[in-house]
Amino acid sequence: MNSINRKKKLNEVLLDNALIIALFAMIIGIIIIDPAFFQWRVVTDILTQSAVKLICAIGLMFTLLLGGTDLAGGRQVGLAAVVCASLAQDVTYSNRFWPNLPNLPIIVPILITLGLVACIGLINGLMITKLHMAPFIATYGMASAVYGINQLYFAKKPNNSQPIGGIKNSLTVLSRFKIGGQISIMVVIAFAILLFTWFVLNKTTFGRNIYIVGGNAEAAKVSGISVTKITIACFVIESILVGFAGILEVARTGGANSSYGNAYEFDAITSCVIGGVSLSGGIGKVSGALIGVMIFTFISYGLSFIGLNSNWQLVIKGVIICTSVALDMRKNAKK
Amino acid sequence: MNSINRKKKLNEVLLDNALIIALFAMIIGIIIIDPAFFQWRVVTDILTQSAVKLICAIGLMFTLLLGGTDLAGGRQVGLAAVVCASLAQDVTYSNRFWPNLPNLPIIVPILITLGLVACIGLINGLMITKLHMAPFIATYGMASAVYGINQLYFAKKPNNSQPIGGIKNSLTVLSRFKIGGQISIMVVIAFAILLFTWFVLNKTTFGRNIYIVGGNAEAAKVSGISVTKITIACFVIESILVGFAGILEVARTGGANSSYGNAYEFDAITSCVIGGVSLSGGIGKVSGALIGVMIFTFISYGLSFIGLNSNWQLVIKGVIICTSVALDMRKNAKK
Amino acid sequence: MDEYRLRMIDITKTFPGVKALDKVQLSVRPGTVHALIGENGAGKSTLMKCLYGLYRQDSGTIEIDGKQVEISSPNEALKLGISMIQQELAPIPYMNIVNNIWAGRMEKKGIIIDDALMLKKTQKLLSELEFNISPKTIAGTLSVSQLQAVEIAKAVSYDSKIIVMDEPTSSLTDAETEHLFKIIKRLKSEGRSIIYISHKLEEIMEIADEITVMRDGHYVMKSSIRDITIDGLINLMVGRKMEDRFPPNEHIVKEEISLEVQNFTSVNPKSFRNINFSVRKGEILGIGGLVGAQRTELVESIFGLRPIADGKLVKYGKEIHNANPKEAIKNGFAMLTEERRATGIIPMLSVFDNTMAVSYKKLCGNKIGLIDNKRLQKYVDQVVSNLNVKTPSTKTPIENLSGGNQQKVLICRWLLANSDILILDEPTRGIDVGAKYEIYKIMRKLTSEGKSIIMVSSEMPELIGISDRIMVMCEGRQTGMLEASAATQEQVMSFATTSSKTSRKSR
Amino acid sequence: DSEANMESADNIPINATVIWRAFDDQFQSGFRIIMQQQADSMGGINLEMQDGENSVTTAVNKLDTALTKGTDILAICAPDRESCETMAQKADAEGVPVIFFNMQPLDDTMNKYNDAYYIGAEASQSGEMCAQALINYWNDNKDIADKNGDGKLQICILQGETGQQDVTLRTQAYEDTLKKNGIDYEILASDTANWDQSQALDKMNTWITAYGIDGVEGVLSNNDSMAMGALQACLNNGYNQGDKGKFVPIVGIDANIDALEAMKKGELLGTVLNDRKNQSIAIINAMKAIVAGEEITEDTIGVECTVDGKYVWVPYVIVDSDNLDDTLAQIQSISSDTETEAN
Ligand SMILES: Nc1ncnc2c1ncn2[C@@H]1O[C@H](COP(=O)(O)OP(=O)(O)OP(=O)(O)O)[C@@H](O)[C@H]1O
Ligand SMILES: Nc1ncnc2c1ncn2[C@@H]1O[C@H](COP(=O)(O)OP(=O)(O)OP(=O)(O)O)[C@@H](O)[C@H]1O
Ligand SMILES: OC[C@H]1O[C@@H](O)[C@H](O)[C@@H](O)[C@H]1O
Ligand SMILES: [Mg+2]
Ligand SMILES: [Mg+2]
Repeated sequence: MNSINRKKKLNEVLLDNALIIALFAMIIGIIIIDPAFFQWRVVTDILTQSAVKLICAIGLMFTLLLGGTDLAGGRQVGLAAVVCASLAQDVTYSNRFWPNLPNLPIIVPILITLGLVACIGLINGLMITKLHMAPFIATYGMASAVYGINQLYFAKKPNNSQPIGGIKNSLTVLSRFKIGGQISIMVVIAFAILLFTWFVLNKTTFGRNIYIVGGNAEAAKVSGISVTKITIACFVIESILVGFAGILEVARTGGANSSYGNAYEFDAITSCVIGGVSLSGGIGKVSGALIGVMIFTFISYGLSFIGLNSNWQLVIKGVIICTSVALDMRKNAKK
Repeated sequence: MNSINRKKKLNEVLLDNALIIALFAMIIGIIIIDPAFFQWRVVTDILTQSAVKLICAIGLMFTLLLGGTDLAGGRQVGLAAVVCASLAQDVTYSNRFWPNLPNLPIIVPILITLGLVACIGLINGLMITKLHMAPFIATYGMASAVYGINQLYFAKKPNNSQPIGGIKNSLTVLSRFKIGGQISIMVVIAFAILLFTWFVLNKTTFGRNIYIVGGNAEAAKVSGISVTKITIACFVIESILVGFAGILEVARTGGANSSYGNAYEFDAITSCVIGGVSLSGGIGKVSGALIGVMIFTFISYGLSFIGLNSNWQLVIKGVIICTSVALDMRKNAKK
Repeated sequence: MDEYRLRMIDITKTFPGVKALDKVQLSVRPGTVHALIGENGAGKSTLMKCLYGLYRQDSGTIEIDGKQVEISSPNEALKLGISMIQQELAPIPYMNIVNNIWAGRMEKKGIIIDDALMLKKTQKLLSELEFNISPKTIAGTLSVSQLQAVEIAKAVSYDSKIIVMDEPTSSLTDAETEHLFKIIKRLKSEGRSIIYISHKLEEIMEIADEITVMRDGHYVMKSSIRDITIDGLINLMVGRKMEDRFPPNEHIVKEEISLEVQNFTSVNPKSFRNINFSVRKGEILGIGGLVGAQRTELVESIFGLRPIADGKLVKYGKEIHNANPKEAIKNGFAMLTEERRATGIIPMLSVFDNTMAVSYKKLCGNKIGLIDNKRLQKYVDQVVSNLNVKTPSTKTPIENLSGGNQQKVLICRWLLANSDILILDEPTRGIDVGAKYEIYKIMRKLTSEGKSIIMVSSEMPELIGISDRIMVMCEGRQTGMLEASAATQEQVMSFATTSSKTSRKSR
Repeated sequence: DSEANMESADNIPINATVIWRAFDDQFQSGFRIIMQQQADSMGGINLEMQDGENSVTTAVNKLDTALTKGTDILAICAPDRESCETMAQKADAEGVPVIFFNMQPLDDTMNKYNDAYYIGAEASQSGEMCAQALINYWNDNKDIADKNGDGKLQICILQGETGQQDVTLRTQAYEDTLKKNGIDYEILASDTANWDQSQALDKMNTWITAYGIDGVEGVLSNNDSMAMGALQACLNNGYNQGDKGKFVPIVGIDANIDALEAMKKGELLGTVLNDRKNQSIAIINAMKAIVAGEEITEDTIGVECTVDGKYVWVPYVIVDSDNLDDTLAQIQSISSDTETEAN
């Protein structure tokens, strides 16, 4: 009996950590193919490239914990990027979106942008709570609308759908300035948000209530928790986070166009699920979102690093998603 | 009391049929804007343009009824299109995908294609039943993999990612031949599939079991229904249907490239939901799928007809999705 | 031919953290009712799930008519002639009763489903059982009690040689239980074996031929019912003596009226109307009645879960409005709902979270709602041990607890809320005698602290044994109010059935 | 002012339908808006813009719709060149002439239908020019261009969405041109960034880490958005900020405004102008001519081009130091036009 248990344990341990093991195997593999991969800069690269994705994933997590989702997440990134960029151009830049716009302190465009996406989140929340719509479909409709609006704004004269450039230094500095010449400020911001979210979810009543509502809305209601308030709050927070991600995209790329953020929600959702967040709500840790995002960035980074063609990356990505989630399910199944 | 009831009834009737009413309002509106809209050919156009979408919607419905979904649906349309096209070129055509391929009877490529997608459906089904993966994520992973594979195949020498053309007459005839010079064969096929599905879902044990499994998998299992078998069957059927849709796309456009079918699953899912199919499974009629698809095609056709900018179309589409679904929820709420 | 229809030998089943079954034995003769009893968490359901192919035992063998069998799915169990009523009822919500009953074995003409035939058979079945529910009713709208009736009908309709009933009467009233027993006797006479799980020991004594007792996943003993008494049963189960089923009632009811319910009328015309009653400080008011008496509707409306067309609540002399549960809780109400699964537990969350659900804000001890787990752990540990909930730890997901223990956790939840008017809808449903006694003690303790309790119960002994007064309802109307001390089961029944005949016809 | 023009045109304006590969694409929608402006200011024509949504099926649907509704002439930028066959056929069946633009059909399609025309550039030309710009830099700056001094030109290629026509042809043209010019080159990495700026940024950054920034001696990008992404990566590494020695030559395609600005700052090596304004004018004039039954010549077209039968070539223009300011002015004029119009 005992010996059996021990045997079980060994390969269970292996399986439970299969993801990590696979990851290390890949790292070794890549280093063998190209020793240059073995350098500190690779780490900082991966961190930097994860920052924005991480913020999106955390955002989406707020909706997933409720058993919801936001298919408009990516399009909100795009809208935020275009709106923010259009308001944060250098006054000296030759072809400005708003030619007569005075020189605004950078905080203004940021706040306007966040306010705008917050409204979108509010509408999503209302559709889901007051009109009892399935989040999947409500936010899909929203995605279409948001994108349309973004296109119309982007096509506004005199911009005529030309990419927006000439972004203020006060914004782009976020991506260029590196702490100790190493860690980009964006990484710091992302991790700050991560820690804060961890705190909210685990150390505040609001956070616990999110899990309770996600776990069983009916029971939550009977327990005197306002499902409506919690849901709306989560969708607003999520929108603000993805909106902020959009702003960082502008800082990062020094420009914006209406196709920014396309399908970001899917990578975000997938990262969360890979990290053990349940799509049916009530289950999930921020650490999970982090791991998920890291794995993703690592894969696409690593494979580009050794110059593997993106089509293969797609295939591998698919395989990794499926296997890792399957492994994760296994754990739950055991319980 | 009674009078109140009667009042209620009136506006309830209005609300319950709001969709239809709105639809008619739009038709009238469009005809006023452009009387040319009032002609028989518009009807046949809309039917023809619905055919492929309808087949996809019916396919997705099989997964939705289980409370599942297939985010790889669109990519399977694309893969089917490319594979079928690559095997159904005229031998005389100048740049063939398989230069030395003998002249195959059209049924061969069709069967090969359907067989291929059936396997994809099988894998989806296995992931969901045997590995207990959430359909959303399992099929999303699959979508990535399928697309990657499609790209790799499409990039194969000598094709080098060139769009595939020179499709055999025996295939393209499907779209060109019109019954009574009016109704395209594709419409007939689509409606045949519709009727057959109606029969399966309403008159056969298999169909009934789909609703049971979708309504409560636990109860189904306890009642001795093999949830695994039903689920796998549904995903295979769905894949075959979307695969077939891909083949019809080739017939219709006389060619194929790897971006075919992109995001078709979303239009399909949305059509179903608008038609009253529940995303949580167990609820939905084929008639619903039909109505949903019709509304969709009508809107995009009608709005293009009056030359409305497609960015506005996006916005309107979003609004329609949300309002119509909201109205539908209202009904369920009453029940 | 073997003397046993079924033998389960040395069945062992472990779940992470729990050894649910340890070398358990069970032998059932043909044509007998075999009771399986034990405390909550003893392993009864788990054992039956192994038999029905829902779980795979780690070791041990199952024999039917002397032949060893492997059962890896309910489908195979059914093929082997085993059917089962689940403890946790799970209907197919959007489908009518007909489909719920014939799921998995539809009648067909050729390949086409024969709905007409199934409808006929269902009507026959239901009338045999004297359940008057329309077969066309959508399962999702049924009451727990009605559901249980359907489940029974279903289990019976398989003509199987072994029928497992896991707490079939947990939400049936005595009348319905009587119908069920008639059926069971018939099935017996047809030579079928029934495995009967229940915490209602009177029932066991009445219907069972043999019993097997389990404790903490172990087989304790098997005996013929003739050689045993209720008290014997009790201390076999709990492993100690229990003098009394109910703690003594010190009659500490105060004069002061805590809650007045005036002219309560549901918006749903088929439901309750013109309900008037009051509860005193320190009083336990029982509400009795048959299924569909609308007791649940009534109490859920008082708690603000359902809209009312008319009526008002007066608490300690001042009118209050329970617009929604949040308000109700603010106004000092607590509500243990009837449907544990649907509106009670939060399955994947820990016992800790499930216990704190109502009280996080209240107990965290600061305005912003910052949580200090150590601080809260004290409260949780206290209630959890008071009701001695069987759980590996308070971090265990509640879904891994046995039915009864889940119920206890929910009671813990409301104990922490520390409200002064508690509404308990079937509080001891599926709870073992030992635990019941603890819950009764707690109810008494609460009333002695001056709190008032409104208890909906379908268990006559409980209703009479623990209440101070009993209000009886019938089809939405208030038909009687009795002093419990003087009340008899007959009285309660007669009020509960007043005019039910006439109205039956009118349906 | 379009009203005015219409009156001045003594015959009622013609109705033309323009089907675009995708509204949801900066280059395309920019093009669309420019064409609309030209139509408004030239007058005599009503354009109905339809969106192909990057899908052959949708494009065909839109074509059907247009034919049902009735239109005098079609201008089509197809999602891929094969689909031109089907569309030409449908138009031909209804006797509606069709001008393809920005997406060149196969020759046999063009030959098969006598009312089919093509206006635009040789698709691969943009790729050739793009490569040419890099080659020129390579030859003119031998001293600094070959950073690792191995006499080989190490390049990275950023591709658009795999499978799209422009991607395949442009990427192919890069290599052909490098070979044709006898350049000894090595492709370090060639991958898609889906026309997307931030994807390009990440890819480029990865390659910089992988091969060292001085290991990358040139970047060829299928469009300007991605070129700008690549540029951002170099800027983040303290390159392309003026110091000739710390410069990664990056060339894009489209002559987007932000790319031209970057060129002006000396950050971006070059880009290729796909002359949307002149193409628009050419297309509009051609449509009028065809409907009026006039034959197409250099002067009916009215912009610098070469007409040969059913083909009107409005070539790509390589943007370099010589014509940068003019190009910038031209592109800016697109906006200022509308400024005046707006007011
Ligand atoms: N799915 C599961 N995962 C983990 N532990 C479980 C699971 N199901 C049951 N258990 C544990 O197994 C033990 C037996 O549970 P079981 O439901 O069989 O008890 P029971 O005798 O039916 O109790 P009750 O009378 O309350 O229904 C309990 O300790 C329970 O916590
Ligand atoms: N028509 C209905 N639609 C939805 N739910 C219903 C309906 N009728 C009853 N229910 C549910 O059934 C449960 C009990 O109903 P009801 O009050 O009629 O029975 P009861 O008198 O409480 O009997 P019991 O206490 O045994 O359930 C309630 O929780 C209620 O939600
Ligand atoms: O399809 C999208 C692409 O279309 C090309 O014509 C253009 O040059 C690219 O910049 C990109 O917009
Ligand atoms: Mg049990
Ligand atoms: Mg009840």
